[in-house]
Formats: sequence, C-alpha cells, structure tokens
Amino acid sequence: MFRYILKKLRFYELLKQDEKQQTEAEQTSKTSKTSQTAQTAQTAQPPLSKSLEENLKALQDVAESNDFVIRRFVFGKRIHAAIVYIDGLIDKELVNENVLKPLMRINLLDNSELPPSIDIDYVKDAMLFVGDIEAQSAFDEVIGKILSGDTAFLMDGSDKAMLISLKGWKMRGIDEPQTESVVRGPREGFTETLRINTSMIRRKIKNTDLKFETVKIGQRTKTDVCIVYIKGLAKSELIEEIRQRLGRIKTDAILESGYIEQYIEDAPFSIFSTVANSEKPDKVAAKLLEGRAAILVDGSPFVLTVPMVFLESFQSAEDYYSRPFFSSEIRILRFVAFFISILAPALYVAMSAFHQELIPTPLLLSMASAHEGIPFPAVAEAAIMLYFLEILREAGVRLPRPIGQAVSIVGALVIGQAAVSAGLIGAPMVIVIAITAVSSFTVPAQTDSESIIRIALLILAGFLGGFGIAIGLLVVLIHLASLRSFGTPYLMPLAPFSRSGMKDAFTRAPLWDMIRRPRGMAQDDIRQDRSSKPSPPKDDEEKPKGTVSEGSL
Amino acid sequence: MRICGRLLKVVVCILLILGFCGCWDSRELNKLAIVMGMGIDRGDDPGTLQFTAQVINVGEIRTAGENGGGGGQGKGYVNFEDTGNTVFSTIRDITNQSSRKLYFAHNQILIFGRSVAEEGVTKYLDFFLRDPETRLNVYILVAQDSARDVLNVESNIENIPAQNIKSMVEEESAFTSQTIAVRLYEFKDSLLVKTKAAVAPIVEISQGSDGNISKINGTAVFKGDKLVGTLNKTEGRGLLWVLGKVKSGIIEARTPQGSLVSMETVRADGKFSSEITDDGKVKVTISIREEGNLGEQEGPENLSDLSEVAYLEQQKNNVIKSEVMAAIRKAQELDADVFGFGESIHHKYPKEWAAMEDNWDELFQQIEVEVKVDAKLRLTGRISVPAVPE
Amino acid sequence: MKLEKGIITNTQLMFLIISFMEFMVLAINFVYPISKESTWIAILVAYALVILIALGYTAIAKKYPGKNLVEINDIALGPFIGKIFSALYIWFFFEYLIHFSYYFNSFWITYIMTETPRIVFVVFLMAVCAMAVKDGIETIARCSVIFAILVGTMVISIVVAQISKMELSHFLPILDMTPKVFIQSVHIILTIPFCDIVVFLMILPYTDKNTQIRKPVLLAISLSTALMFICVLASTAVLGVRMGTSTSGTFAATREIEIAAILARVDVLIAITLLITIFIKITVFYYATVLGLAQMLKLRSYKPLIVPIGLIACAISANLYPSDMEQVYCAQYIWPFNASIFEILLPAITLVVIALQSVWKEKGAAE
Amino acid sequence: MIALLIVAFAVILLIQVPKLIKKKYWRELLVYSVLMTLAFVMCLLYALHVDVPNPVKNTQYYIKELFPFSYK
Repeated sequence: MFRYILKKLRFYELLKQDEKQQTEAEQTSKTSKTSQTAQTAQTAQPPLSKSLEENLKALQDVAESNDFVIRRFVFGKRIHAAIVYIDGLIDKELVNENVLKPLMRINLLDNSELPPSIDIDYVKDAMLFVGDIEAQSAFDEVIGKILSGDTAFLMDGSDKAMLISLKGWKMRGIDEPQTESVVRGPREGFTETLRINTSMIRRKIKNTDLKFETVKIGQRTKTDVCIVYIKGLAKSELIEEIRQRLGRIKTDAILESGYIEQYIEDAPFSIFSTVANSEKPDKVAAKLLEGRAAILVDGSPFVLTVPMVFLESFQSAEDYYSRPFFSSEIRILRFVAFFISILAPALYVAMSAFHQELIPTPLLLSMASAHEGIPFPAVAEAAIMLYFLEILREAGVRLPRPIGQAVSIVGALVIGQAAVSAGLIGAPMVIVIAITAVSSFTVPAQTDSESIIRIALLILAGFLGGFGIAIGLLVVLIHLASLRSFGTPYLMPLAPFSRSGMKDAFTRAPLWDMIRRPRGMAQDDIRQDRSSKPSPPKDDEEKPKGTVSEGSL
Repeated sequence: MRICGRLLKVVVCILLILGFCGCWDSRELNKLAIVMGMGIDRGDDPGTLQFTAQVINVGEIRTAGENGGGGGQGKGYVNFEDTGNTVFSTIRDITNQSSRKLYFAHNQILIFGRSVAEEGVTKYLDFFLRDPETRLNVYILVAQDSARDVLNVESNIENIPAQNIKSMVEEESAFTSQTIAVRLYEFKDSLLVKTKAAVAPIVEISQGSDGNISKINGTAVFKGDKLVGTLNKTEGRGLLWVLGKVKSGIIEARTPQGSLVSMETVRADGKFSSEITDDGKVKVTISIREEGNLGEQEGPENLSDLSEVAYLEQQKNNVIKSEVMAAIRKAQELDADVFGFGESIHHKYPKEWAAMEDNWDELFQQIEVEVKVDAKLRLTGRISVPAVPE
Repeated sequence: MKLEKGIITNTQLMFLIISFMEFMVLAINFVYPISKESTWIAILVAYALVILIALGYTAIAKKYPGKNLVEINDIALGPFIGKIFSALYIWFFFEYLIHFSYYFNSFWITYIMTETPRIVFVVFLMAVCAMAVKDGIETIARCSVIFAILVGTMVISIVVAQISKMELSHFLPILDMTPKVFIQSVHIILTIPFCDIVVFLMILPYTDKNTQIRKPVLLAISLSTALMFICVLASTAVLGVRMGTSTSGTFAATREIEIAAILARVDVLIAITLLITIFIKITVFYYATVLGLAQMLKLRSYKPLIVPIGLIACAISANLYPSDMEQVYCAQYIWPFNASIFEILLPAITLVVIALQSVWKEKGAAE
Repeated sequence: MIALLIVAFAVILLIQVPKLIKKKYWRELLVYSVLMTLAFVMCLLYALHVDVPNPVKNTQYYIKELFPFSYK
C-alpha cells in the first residue's frame, strides 16, 4: 500500500515538471499540437478560459480532424454556446432531443421566467434533460472525455464545460462465444464494449461487494482496463499486486487483453500461461466467486482472470452445470486426452525404435509389416506428420470456415491415405498422429504448450527412448511445480496437496459437497455450510405438499 | 541479457543432445529379425551345437486390412541355422547370413533336440536367463529327435511353426492336461533345486493327412539337467493331478453294465503334504479334489440315478488314483523326483533335510504314498437320460 | 542469514520423506542375494532400529529449531570441530549423490538400454536434478507429493498384478542362514535405504512447524517401510529360490508379469519408478551438499555452486566402479561400515554433546 | 568429444559468470571458479580416458579399514 502511495506522489512531482516544460513548449511552437496531445493529455492541465471563442479555438487546434464537430448556437438572451462532439461516437437523436431542443426553444417562447443571467450551472440544473452530466474545467479532461464519446457543452462567459454523456455507436451484439460453446449453460458471451461486459458480470453477481476499478493504460490508445473483484473474497494483496503490475505498464497501445496478459504474467519465459482468459460471463463470475480477480479490457471480448492454476485448464463451465458423475468422467477423459496428445508420438517412437519388447507380439508383427519398406526412421516419420498436422490446423483456422473444413478434409485424406499407400508413412503412424491431433483439442487452454511439449518429447524419445521421455516429463513437472501465478502455486491443489481441493481436481464432487473454496485463493474459505446436502423427507417428518401418498393411487 | 541467457541455455541443451546424438539403442522395426522360435541340437563334430532360429519374414505375413500390401503368398518365416561352440557366439554368427540382427524379446518357444537334452541343457540355458532381450516366459520343449526338423514342419492353420507349437502346448495343457506346459523360469526353478527333476513336453513329427505335422506327445523327464526318460499321456496327467495343474480333461470309465462313459473335468485341485515317519521313512499324502460333468455315454442306462452317480464318482476316483500311481511308479523307476517331494520335506524339516539331501534318491525309491481322491460328478449336460426308447 | 527462503509444510515434508525412501523398493536388491527368502524379517528388524535412530535425529533437530545440520554443528560442537563435522557430512552426502547416480545408470544399462554409454544417463539425470535444486526446496517438495503418490500406486499395482504368480511355499524355510549373515543383511538395509534420512537434518528447519517434526518423520518412515515390505513379500513369493540369482529381484519379479498376453514386460514401469525415486534421492542429496557447502563457506547464495558440483559429480560417478560386480560387493561389504559412521556415529556424538551441555547448563543454573 | 566439452563449459561460464559479477558476488565467484576448474579437469580426464583413482570409491575402502571386523 505504502509503495503505491509513494508511487503516486512521485508521479505528481513528475507532472509538475512536465507542466513547466509544457507551457514553454506551447509558447514556442503553436504548430504540431496534435502530436503533443499524446503527452499533454496525461501531463499538463491548463484550465478553460472564460471566452467561448478561445476555448473553441484551442479545441479546434488540438483536435483538427474532420470527425470533430463543433456546433455553435445561440440561446436565451443572446448567449453564445456550442456543443462539441466526435461524429459517430454520440447518439445524434438524443443530443438533438435533449440538449439542442430544450436550449434553443427557450428563445422562441417568452423568456420572462428566465433568470436575468443564465450561468452554466443553471443550464445543467434546469434546462438539459440528461442524466449523466458533469461539469469540468480542465482543458485536457474535456478533450479526453470528448474523445471517449461525451458531448461537451460550452457557453460564453463560463470557464466550465458540461460533459454530457450521450454515447452511442454501432457495436456487435451479444452472441454465443465461438471459442467456448456449451451444450448446457448460458449462451451469452462478452462483447468488445467494456460497459456491456461489466453489466453482464453485474447481472450475475448482484452484490455491492462486486467492485470495478478502471484505469487508463496506453499513452496513445488510452484503453480502459477494468479490475473486477469481490471485496471480502479476493485477497487485498492480490488486488494490490494487480494494481501495481498494471501501473508498471508503460506502453503506448493496448489493443487486446492479450497485451495486458503479456505485460503482467509471472513467468514470461514459460510455455505455460499463468493468466487464464474466458469469453463467458458465467465462467468469469464463478471465478470471481472463488476469490479470483478479473481484468476486463475495452475492445476485447476476452476477459483475463488471475490467479490461474494448471488444473483450471481442464475445467469447463459445463462441468458444474451437469451432474457430477458424468462431468467427473469427462474430466478424467480430458486428462487422459492431454497425456495422449503430448505422449502418443513420443511413446510410439520409443516403443517402435527402442522398446519393442513392450509391444504385444501380434501387434508388433502388424506394426513391423506396416513399417516394412518405409524410408524414414520412426522419429522423422513422426516429426514430418506432426508438422503437416500443424500446417493443416493453421490452414483450417485461417481460411473461411467452409473452405477451411474442405482443406482439412482434403489434407487429411491426401496426407493420410496417399502417404500410406505410397509407402512413405506407416499406417500406424497416421493413426497415432490422428489420435494426437484429435485429443489435443479437448484441452483448448493448453493447446499451444501441448504442441511444444509434444515436439520436445518426440525428439528426446528419438534419441533416448523411454529414458528421454521420462526425463522430459520430469523437466516439465519440475517447471510446473516451480511456477506461481500471482502468489498461488501453479500446481494447486495437487502440490501443495489439499484434500478439499482434490474435490474439484481430477473429478468433481457434488456442488453441495464442495464446502470450501480453493485453498489459498479466497480470504474466507467457507463457501457453504454442511447442511446443504439434499435429502428426501424422512418418514417421521410430514411430507411436503404435492407428494402423492401411496394410498391415494 | 536475460533473454540472451535463456537462449544460451537452450543452445547448451541442444548441444548436449546433438553432442550425444548417437541413438545408441535405437533399432528401427525394419532392422529387426524377430525370432519366434529357437531350436538347439548337437552339432556334427563333438562339443559343438547347432542352433536354429525361426525368424518372421515380415514382408510375407498377412496382416489384417492391408489390401495386398502384406501379400502372404510365400512362407511367413525363415529358418536360420548355424553351428558353433556356445549359444551366444552361434547366434551372433547367424548375423552373417541374415541382413538383420536377431531380436529375441518375442521368442515363443525354445526346443531342445533329444541329443542335447540327453547330455544336459544347463550350459545352453544360461544365455537365455542372462541376456536382457530374452523373456523368461518362453515355453521349453524337447524334440523327439531333432529340434531343427520340428521347426521346419509347416502348419496348415498358423503360418509360423513356432506359433503353432506354442498354441499347441497351451491348448494341450489347457484342455487335455496330459502334458505339462513349462515356461523357462519354471524350468530354471526345478533346475535350481538339487533334488527336483525338471520336466518338459515332448514335440514329435508324425505323418499327417497331407505331409508331416508336429504334435505334442508325452513329457520328458530330466534328472539334474539330463533327459532320462519320458512320461506317456496317462503318467503325464498323473503328474499334473499331483501338482494340481489339471485344468480340464476327459476321464473314461465304465458303468456297471460295462458301457463306456466319458466325463469332463471342469475343476481340479491337487496338493501333497510330506512327513517323515518314525522309522525315518518319507510319507507323502496326496489329496486331489476334482469336479466334472457327464460328457457322453454309450450305453442306454439312466445315469442320472443317484446310485449310478455315486458309482461313477467312485470309478473316477479309481482312474485318477491309477494315473497318479502310474506317474509315481514311473518317476521312481526313473529315479527322478518330478513332484518336488524333496523340496516340501526341505521346507518342513530344514534340519533333517541336511542329512537326507544326499541320499534322497534311495529315499525317493522307498517313499510311501497315500492318494486321497475326492471326485464329484456335478451335471449331466443338456440331456439327463440318453435318447433311447425305454 | 538464511540461504533457503522457502518454507514447506509438515505434510509436504512427510511426502518428501516418503518419496525419498520409496527408493528402498529397489535398493533392497543388494540384500536379496544375502538373506534370500527371509529378507522380510531383516526388514522388520531394521525398521525397529531405524525408528530409534530417527528419534535421535528429530531430537537433534528439535533442540535447535530453525537451524540445519551445519549450523547445529557450529553451535553444538564449537566452530572448529563443528566445521570438521559439517565437512564430513557434506562429503557423505556427496558420496551418496555419486553412488545413487551410478546405481541408477548401471541398472538402466543392465536392463533397458544396453548399448548406451553411461555418461549420457549421468549427464541428463544430473541436469534435471540441478534444475530442481535451482528452484529450491519448495519445488522439490511439491514434486515429491506427486511422486510419492505415483510411485506408491505403481508399486501396489505391480504387486497386485503379481498375485496370480505368488506361492506361499516360497517363504519357507524361514531364517535358513547363519546369524552373521542375518546381521549383515540388517546392517545393509539399515544403512543403505533407511538411515540416509540423516540428510533431512538439512531440510527439517525449513518446515513451517519446526517443533512437531517427529510425527511426520516417523509416519513417513512407517508408510514407506510398509510399501517396501509389501513389495519384498510379493517378489519373494513370486521368485522364491531365484531371488538369490537375479541382480534385481524386484525387477525380475515384474518381468514375469503377463496380464492377458497384452501387458507383458511391464518392467519398464519399474524402470520409470526407479528414475523417479532416484531423482528425488539425488536431488535431496545434491541440495544438501550444495546448501551445506555454501553455508560452510559463508556464501550469500548456494546457486553458483550447483553447476560445478553437478559437473564434478558427473565426472566421478561416470566411472565410479570398474564393474557392477564391484558395486554390489561394495554395497554388501564396504558401504555399510562407511555409512554407519556418518549415519550413526556422528549423530550419536552430537546428541551426546548436546545432552551433556544441557546437563552442565542445569548445573550452572543450580549453582 | 573434447571440443564438445570445451564448448559446453564455455557456454556455461558465459551464462553464469556475468550474473555473479553483476551482483558483486566476489566470494562466490572465487569458489565457483575453483570448483569449475576442478570440474573441467575431471571431465577432461574422463573424456581422455585417463583413469584417475576415484576419490569416492577409495575413501570408502579406507574408512572400511578402520573397522576391526567385516562380513567376509
């Protein structure tokens, strides 16, 4: 906390110095203001002047761009006024109806009841039919607000501007997220607009403890980045850490939450991502309720959640909506698939080139006869096929969907069938690679790290067989164990081991049984009391209404 | 700097791997000559042995679903032969005639020619126990005359003779239980125990309907590591009764009216306990439990009658007893303790055993045996009475 | 000044010791040729003894909570003798490090990859261990949790797979050997797999509850002994007489497993188990060596020592013995004496000194 | 083999020494360099197949001599 305050103080001193330089700069060069706005916006704070014309002039100079609209008009007793806005960021209808109309009508009708002198506060209080409105006298604040879609109302003789928030622009509607589609559960996904995203989370968690903190990051883009957490659940140190890491970012552009992720992650050199992301409000809400914090970035439907643990990648929102048995089975299946997708090629190579005694005799015979006359050694075979596989996937993703499917089908057919019948690749290898490919899609959060591990293990297996694989797995495991995400061990709850955590690790216990939140994550662990286990009424209790007694049948 | 450091580390790792890039143990599948069966015979000049390795001809064996690729026209196997002084050297010499290195991890059977078996097999076994490649659950067999010929006999069902013999051994011990199936480690066990005599099934070549066929017939008995004699099928099953290794089998008996009935053994269990009587004799009590069903009857009489059942069970008892006694008599006549009575004494009386071990042969001769058989007849199959007019 | 910032919970300590001692499952191979089918009795005796010794170790540790072996030596025995003791201990840990890496390699070379040169295994293993040591005790402890469970399940499943091949008559005759041989086997079991937990005197201070270390330690010893006991019983019941002849009883026993003709030759499972357990072993000794050395030389961090020590270890352990026969001979006739000095004698001296000091203190308080 | 050895050592030094110097760990650097030279010599001897008496093995034999009795 102290560090934070000190930081702020230092920041303000810097501002003062910049202010001096800024004023000198303005006297020296009136030209190329626009280029300076980048720094002026965040540094100097010159006030508005009393005269409308000067203000408009200044605004004009700063933002000379043809979507920058200044509408002069006169109202009341010949009072000159103007509204300034960026075309396309405001809802024109509303502005006309609620700002221009009321103001400009009053000089048509007799203005006896008007006060002798109308000052801007009167306008705000009595004349504008707008809810979200604030007075602002700092020049750059005004510019900033206008740039982010407010409408500024200035009038002659006042050094304050009214910032009327009547934003409105074309945006993508809420629809089902492409990355995480579910069979059961809410279909809505985040959009590119920050406010809508926050509203979605708020609709899920109707609680005053749900806090949003917005900071602007990026000297040029001034992107709104919003920290979301539940006060009392999320640890204050965590929030503090996030604030600091965000504050440390010194870049000029933030275009997507991926930028933020790369600026704040713990292990920048690790192939495992220590920051989770999701497109689904319900998932994010659930994580918030576990005591995690979320980071929303304006302009990106992907919401970051921290801290992330490894096992999170194997959980999907659906696990908690369907009943525990099936979802447990599915989860185990995901783990198996993960191991298949990193191990299958390596194991095949190790077995067929080093440990043939492990293969059952009939299988060995068919493998041998399939591998007969194949020009490459098994490693090369596998490497080539894996590479083709990656190419196929990339092509399938990039191309428009119908063509993409065609490509992947054709590729599969060509590379599989043709290569086998041409005797370039053994049929078993094709099967292995196919299994690998399919199972690598079951854990989307780890797909990228999977493909790297897969290649590494394959090489090791090619050189050292089973020993190589074992060594490789050891390295991966040690690395995982050494990772931390925002203070939480990455392998939680596996290591350090927590029994309550295991209820939601490889299988999922019934919801009423998961009494505690993930250990070390939330401030208070208890999620519910033990009495929430459902049970039918005992015979001695009286049956609830609507239950049919045997006699009545 | 840090990034550069990381890169350097990666470079080191790659260097290490590439520097060690030997791929020492890696043998591609198409560099292997997969050995399925091995035979050892005496070489022509004394002191040498002749080694036969049956190697799969990968290109020729049929594999499911391969459209023509597998082929399967020619023979599915190749037999390599060579003579030498020791097993290992001979095996290596074979590499001179085969383009690929022999690979033993999937070897199924190991056949000793009669000549070799008679002069002792221990010296040949060592390699198979020591080498990391060979597996210990190989079936040990003894050929009636030469192992080489046995491995050359084509089978009509399987396309690899070794495979054929192996499955014959398994089926044989599973369904008729007339010869014992011995794996390498069991064989080694009995060789390690001084008094126990090792046994192994005998495979012989006989004239089939079309060409020669190889068939399992009888059990070879080793004394020490030398072949001393054979048990015929009856005695072989007797041995299995005692060891409790009978899985199934047909027992023929006669009804009071003298017509033949064949009963199938479904479950059987045998154990023996040995003790030293007061006069220093060894007394072995063999108790055998057997359950079976009525499989077939010639005569018209109704066997589902309880008295008949009791009679048949009695008959079964006698048959089993006679088989066991036959086995024991044969063993005593060969003076080979195939049952491991001595070992049981050793376990029970460690002290006395020290004295007995050396003259166990005589003791085994005058060993007195008591056989308790408890045979049950459970079911009569689908029909209870034969389909004959009353 | 603490070189190790990490803190592990007592549960993690327990798992660490378990996974550390699970190596016994394979180290016991040295004993099979000596006390053939009666090995299990020797294990029971050794277990009784090791409990006493472990109590001694924990007593030392509890006397100076938060201090590891080197610091304890300095405090208890004075700077000079303390230094000597520490040096001896560190040398001993280093010896263990060497021996285990050699044993691992010879095993792997004998059974799995016969043509690969020894140095390859040494280097790769050392590299992995160095990586773990660099990440500190917390990482090692976290890995050990997973390893303990993994190895435990592996061993149990192997034993279950062997059940069909067991014969109880293989246990007979019981104790068919001279007392000297029996003592020797107990001694080997005691020194090689059991008492090397003396190294945990370097690690105990980094637990979160320094005062209650006795329970986890004893629990861990008992659990891992139980595991080994089961394993030994199983392989004895499977192998019987052959126990004496094979170079690695456990391995030979698994070699005969055949489940439905599909799952044959699962011995590689054992090999993997060995890799894991030996990894934990080596890592712990490596860690102890490096940390102790750094503390003795009053360094500010032990990390610079990792690579050189590892390289030296590679060079030494790559040709530790001219032949595996000599290794087995050493393990059976030389090593027990060598080890018992460091594992029993030196701790005993320290314990006695501590006791005397406390007595004197009380005298001083009385006067 | 020897070339590989030298390259590997060079790379390791390149990675580690600058860190030590940056942190002004002079004492550590001293110990490090001593040990590294030792390691290099030993690895070199190993690579050249010069069989030096193995310290670990021999010490354990010497220590064994301290005991009056043995199992043989």
